[in-house]
Amino acid sequence: AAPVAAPAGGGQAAATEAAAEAESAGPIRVALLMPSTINDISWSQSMYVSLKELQDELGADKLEIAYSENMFNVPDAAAAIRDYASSGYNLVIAHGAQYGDSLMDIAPDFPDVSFAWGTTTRTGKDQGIENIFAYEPRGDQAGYVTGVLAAKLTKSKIIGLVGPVDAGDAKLHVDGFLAGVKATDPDVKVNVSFTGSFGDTALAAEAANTHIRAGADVLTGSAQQVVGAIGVAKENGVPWLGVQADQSTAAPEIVLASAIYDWTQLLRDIIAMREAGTMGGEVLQLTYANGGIRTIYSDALPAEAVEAAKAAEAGLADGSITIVVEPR
Amino acid sequence: MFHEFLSVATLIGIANSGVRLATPYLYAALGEMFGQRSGVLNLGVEGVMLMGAFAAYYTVYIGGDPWLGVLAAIIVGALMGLLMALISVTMQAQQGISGIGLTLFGVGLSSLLLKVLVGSPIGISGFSTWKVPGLNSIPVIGPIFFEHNILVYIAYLLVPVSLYVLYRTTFGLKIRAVGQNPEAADSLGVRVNAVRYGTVMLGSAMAGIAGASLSIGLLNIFQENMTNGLGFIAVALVYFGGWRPLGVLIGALLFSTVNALQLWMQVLGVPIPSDLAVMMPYLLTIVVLAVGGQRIRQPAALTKPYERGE
Amino acid sequence: MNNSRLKIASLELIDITKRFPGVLANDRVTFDVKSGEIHALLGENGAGKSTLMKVLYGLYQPDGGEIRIDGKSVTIHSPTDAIARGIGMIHQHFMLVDELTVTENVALGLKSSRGPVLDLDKVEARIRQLSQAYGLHINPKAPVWTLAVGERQRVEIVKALYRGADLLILDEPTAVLTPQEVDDLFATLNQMKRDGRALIFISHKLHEVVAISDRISVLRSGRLVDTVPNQGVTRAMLARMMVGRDVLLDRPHTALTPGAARLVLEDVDALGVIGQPALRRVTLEVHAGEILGVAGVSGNGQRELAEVIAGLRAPTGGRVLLDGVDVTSWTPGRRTDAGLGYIPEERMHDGIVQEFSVAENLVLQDYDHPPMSNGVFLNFGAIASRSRDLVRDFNIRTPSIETTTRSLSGGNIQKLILARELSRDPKVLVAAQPTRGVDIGATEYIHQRLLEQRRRGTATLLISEDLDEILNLSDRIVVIYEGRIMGVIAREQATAEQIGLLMAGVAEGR
Amino acid sequence: MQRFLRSLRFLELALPIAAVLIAFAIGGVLLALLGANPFEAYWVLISGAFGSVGGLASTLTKMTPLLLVALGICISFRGGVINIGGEGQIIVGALAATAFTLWLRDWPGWLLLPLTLIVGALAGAVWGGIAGVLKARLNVNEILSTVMLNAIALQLMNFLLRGPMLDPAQIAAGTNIAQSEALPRSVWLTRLAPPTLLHSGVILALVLAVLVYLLLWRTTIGFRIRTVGLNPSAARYAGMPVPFYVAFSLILAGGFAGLAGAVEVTGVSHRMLEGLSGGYGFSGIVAALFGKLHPLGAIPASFLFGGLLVGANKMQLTVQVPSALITVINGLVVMFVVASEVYVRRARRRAGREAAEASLKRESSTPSAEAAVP
Ligand SMILES: Nc1ncnc2c1ncn2[C@@H]1O[C@H](COP(=O)(O)OP(=O)(O)OP(=O)(O)O)[C@@H](O)[C@H]1O
Ligand SMILES: Nc1ncnc2c1ncn2[C@@H]1O[C@H](COP(=O)(O)OP(=O)(O)OP(=O)(O)O)[C@@H](O)[C@H]1O
Ligand SMILES: [Mg+2]
Ligand SMILES: [Mg+2]
Repeated sequence: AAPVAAPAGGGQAAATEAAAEAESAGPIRVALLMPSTINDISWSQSMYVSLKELQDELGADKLEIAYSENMFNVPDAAAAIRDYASSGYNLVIAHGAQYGDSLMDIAPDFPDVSFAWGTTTRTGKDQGIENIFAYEPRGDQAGYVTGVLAAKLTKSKIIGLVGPVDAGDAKLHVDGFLAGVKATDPDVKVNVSFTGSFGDTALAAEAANTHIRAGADVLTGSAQQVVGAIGVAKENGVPWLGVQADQSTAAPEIVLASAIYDWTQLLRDIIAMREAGTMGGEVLQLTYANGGIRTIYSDALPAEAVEAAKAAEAGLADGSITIVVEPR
Repeated sequence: MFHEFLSVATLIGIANSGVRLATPYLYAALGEMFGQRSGVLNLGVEGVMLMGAFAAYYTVYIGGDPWLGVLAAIIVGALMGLLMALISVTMQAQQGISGIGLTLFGVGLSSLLLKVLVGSPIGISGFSTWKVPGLNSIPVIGPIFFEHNILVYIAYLLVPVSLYVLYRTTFGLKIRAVGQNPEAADSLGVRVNAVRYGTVMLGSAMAGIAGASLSIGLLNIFQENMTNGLGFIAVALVYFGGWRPLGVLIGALLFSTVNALQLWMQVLGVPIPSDLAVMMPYLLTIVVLAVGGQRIRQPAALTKPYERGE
Repeated sequence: MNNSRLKIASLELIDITKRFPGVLANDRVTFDVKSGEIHALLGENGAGKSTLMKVLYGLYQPDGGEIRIDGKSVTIHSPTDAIARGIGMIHQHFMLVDELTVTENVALGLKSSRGPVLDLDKVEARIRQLSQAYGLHINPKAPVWTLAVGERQRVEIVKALYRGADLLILDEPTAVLTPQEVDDLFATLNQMKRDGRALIFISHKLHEVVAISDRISVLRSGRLVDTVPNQGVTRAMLARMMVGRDVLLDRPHTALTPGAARLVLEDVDALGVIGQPALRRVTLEVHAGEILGVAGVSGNGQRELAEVIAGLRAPTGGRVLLDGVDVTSWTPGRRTDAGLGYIPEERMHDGIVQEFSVAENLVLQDYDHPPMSNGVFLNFGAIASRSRDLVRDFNIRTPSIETTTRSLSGGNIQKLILARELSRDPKVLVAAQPTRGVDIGATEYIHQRLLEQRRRGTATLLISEDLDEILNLSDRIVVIYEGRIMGVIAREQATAEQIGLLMAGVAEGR
Repeated sequence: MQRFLRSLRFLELALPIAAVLIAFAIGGVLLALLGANPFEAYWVLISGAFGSVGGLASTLTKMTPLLLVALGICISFRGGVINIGGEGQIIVGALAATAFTLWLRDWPGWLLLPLTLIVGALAGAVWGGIAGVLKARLNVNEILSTVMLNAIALQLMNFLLRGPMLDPAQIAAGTNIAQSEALPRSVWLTRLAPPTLLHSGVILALVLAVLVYLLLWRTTIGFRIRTVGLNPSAARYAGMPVPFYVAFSLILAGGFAGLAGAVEVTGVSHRMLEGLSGGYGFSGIVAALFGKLHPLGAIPASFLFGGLLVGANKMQLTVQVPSALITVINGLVVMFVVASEVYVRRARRRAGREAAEASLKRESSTPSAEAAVP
């Protein structure tokens, strides 16, 4: 990636100066836009929590955070991105796949601001855009490890999965999960259901109920709706395996593991690259290899299951395991 | 796959799910029915449910007994109803829009409170399943009807109670009169607006319990906007049920059983895109009403504020 | 309180004044009524009768004056208060809840002997008692919407009696009744009078006032003209007191030679609102320049008859012909275009759009014809000039043609409808209850216009429960009973007795 | 007289403003409790929405779908039907417009763009028409059917955007973001003030507002719609085909919402996305009612309401308050503004009555009007 020299152009001069000033004098200012809320205990929360951790680590005088929640309407998000960029923020994180096209429009207008966008591998470099970092959590890896764990835990050989919609990150997670289960024990059956939205907690709860009645003795799922499913799992004493954020707050006794997204290293990398003059154009991933995905295991788990899962983690990290997605 | 689908266990499972899923609809729609029978359309059910859900959740979260949580939901629901009545009955605001306002208010406030008072959602221990001793061992019937949490049973008890209140008490008579011909009721000394305050607050209190039945009954947690449109469905079910308790019961059961059915279809791998499966209950509700060709007339004074001497 | 049973021996309204924004509805009115007396209150539309009674019933608070019961000054805060003091009121528009049963309507607002739980069985028993004592013939279990108008009124009376009304106000109770029903009502009222109750009776029909009352008070423009005993008063005298000028009460009927049959019904069958057979093999002809009167007790198929002709109700059998053309399957709009005019019975409900301006209502039938529109765009100039003409020609009292119709009085709304329909110079006119609830000045005017239309060759079907109106205006009279035409009588041979018998279903008039 | 009318008009303006201020005051208390400076927050809200070219452009951009939906709502409410199906109609309109454009992508823009907008409107009209026909023919309550149709449209979108209409680029990249392929540039609505998103759709909406006004008050069709809405039985007596106009009102309402969807696609997002309906189906009702169900009133109403939404986002961004607080304030504004209307209504009625009585008095005191019968 070629370091971007600040263009000495007329229109952008003011912004450039402002940015330069902010850079030299003040803290790095990061803005975050997300489709749900900072307490959704999944996608948005994971990023927010990581940012906060980083802030604790660096100090509030070094890292300033601003955020906009519930930006499910893309044009609204675009307006907010533009606002953040033009009001002196150095890094604007568009934490949702749907924001990409707006970002491609906006980024060229603010060459001194870095943008980050996920889930994607597109940085826009092919179109000459140099200031977008693309990031992608390998949800399939998180799913895979949870799948291994689930296959080890189930006695009935039936696992229930409560998904929001069969697309995007959620789909990636499901695919990885199925692969993990298959690789561990081909006899285990995974029943998959979707509620059709990210927020239908009641339906997610009933889906969990249905899975349990259909014989599942281990449950998993994704999106903010899963709080409903976790409630039911708890009620029935069925173990739950979480993804994205640490879901044990919802029910510590049955959330036996969470494959969490830890964005801190990724954020550190982006900030470092920026300081080194790389404004964007890089693709970053959350993987087990780089510590971006971590699984938190509960003490209640049988040692053998944890071992198998950790082996899977290692295998994914060193590349000895590749995830084979089979058509469903 | 289909033989599996048609097994007795599955059918019992579907029925059991349907019975439980109908719970919040029953509370909310029966409550809304009272308001509408007296002439007030409260489109704010969604917001009231969320506030009730949060009140119950938070009460239990800070260590209260679940029953205390229900009480909190009732009080908060009734207060939301008071607000609605103030605006729609006393200030005679257009009811469709004031309800949308109330929904926004409830959605926002409950989410704000969660963020400020709790942070990210933390699980609680609400009501747990209580298998009715004796009854739950009846084959088929037992597993369908008698393996739920207590709020589910109460929801069904409210159907006969609503019938009784509506048709056998002086309050019920006033409700029916006020919703059909408020002038006539007024001329006999029935305080029209007082009755409407009563029904709207009663209805909202029930919407509050509907929320509680989710947060401390079914889910044991609160999440922003967790009702996800359920309140609007409840309003629709009042129309579906023709403003009658039994009609509402049938509507709620139909809707939630089909919902349960589609969940089972997905779980058992019936090859149908999940999005289309999720669509089923909504489609069916319309189809049933269209085919059933309803001739029921709505309460004559519905959505019409009352002012003496007009 | 000296009488143990009756709470009211005498009631006085002294110098009552009631102001509405811009109107002095009651201007120092003094009025009294005693136990065992029927006191009639007369006055044109808007004279202030209803207002005075609403003050008495606690619906309005007077701006001045006082109310005395048995000599003691009282304040009546609300209807509940009035009811507690033994005052009952039967409103100009019935105050009944259609969807409830008779018993429920009566029980509404009463304390139950079982606290919060209804005691309908007790209420029902008492209703039976009362209806026996006063000859009211009421089925307590019937839902009100199934009842005919006369029955509904009896329910109103039971409601008042049940609440122990010692003073009963009846605001235009006969406006909607048939002669027989009026007779029955009067029997009941006389019975109540004998029991020692006080009654206030409001009517626009002078002969009724003369027939039933002991004393008569006349209001004009909010002021009391006079109170006179009912001895030696004539209708002409009363009319003069009311209007302030002489009024033509009976219109001489000039014979005309009717022309060709313009409206023909052949063996028409039709179902009613609840699917009951409402018209059975109805056959009739109305000729150009003829008024055919349809007499009958309300609820015997008049409404359905009018609707079948207007095209609002599909007949299940038979044919309707307009000028010889079979129009049975035509839409209402097409029939109107072909020259049908229609004055509906429920004027507020069916005849106008209350929120519309006078002008808009005046063109409700013709808005899509030139010059009011070119088929797409409305021509406001043409609409306004036509509306102004009609307001002038038909003497509609309105501040402007832009006024919302809701704020006009009933009589003027009726004139508006009349203007709309007659200005189209219809070949066939169906006029259902054209003067119900309208005062004598306006009634006179409406009759005059109908007769003028007859001279111009319109075939008019006049449906009315007012027998005087039918006898006054019709060239021929048919009587409808349970959906059947009971007989056709030429005007010259018609007598009230004979028609009354036919209306009761006794078929021997033919 | 003159002065009184003027004061009534003043009341009509002042009351909603007072209502908004009260709502803001309560919101201000909440803001203060959350540790924000309410005055700063509201300043940001107002200046964010109206205080700069960019803000104004955002407000106008938001106003466009609001106004379009509101126009449909004006028609349907005037026709006596309550359309709460705007969300679904927007989605269906946007989906259809997208599919249509992608299908005929090689056609020239001058032809394709208008056709795309029409297709969007037609699809919305069909979606509204389902509810309309169900009501007109089978007496199915429209509140019920439109609520259900919203949910169905949402799932239909989920299905299409994740399956048949999924962007091939997404499939190729394996990311499967639920969005359609980008529309060809030939159908993008002209941007009026780059770099803002403001596009020529706003002009279309304004023109349509005038047309809807003409439709409702200047044409025979509008006359029929209003008659049917106010008194169906009088409409029947006057020979109007009532069921047709009931259905037609919903068809038109759906058409406008569908058009709003198509305009969002061609003007703003340039592809079909999730969350595109943005709650406009409901906000549009609010805007229409703020505008007194008058198409021309809907213009300032949707402008102000759009500004409120834009400003609120700015406020979230600048003052860093949770978005939920903004929802609360919006709810309060909606409730208080409708509640305040009662006073305007009462004052207007009093004024009207007084005018009527006064002129009646004048008239009846002249001898000519008195002579009823010669
Ligand atoms: N609620 C009201 N507000 C304002 N003005 C009113 C009201 N009620 C009646 N009026 C006015 O008071 C006057 C008297 O009306 P009222 O209804 O008492 O007449 P009425 O004698 O009963 O007439 P009718 O024979 O038509 O029943 C009328 O001019 C009327 O316009
Ligand atoms: N709420 C009201 N406010 C103001 N004026 C009223 C009100 N209600 C009735 N009026 C006025 O009272 C008068 C009589 O109205 P009412 O409803 O009694 O008509 P009506 O008795 O059917 O008329 P008519 O006797 O002419 O047929 C009308 O002039 C009307 O404008
Ligand atoms: Mg009167
Ligand atoms: Mg009258």
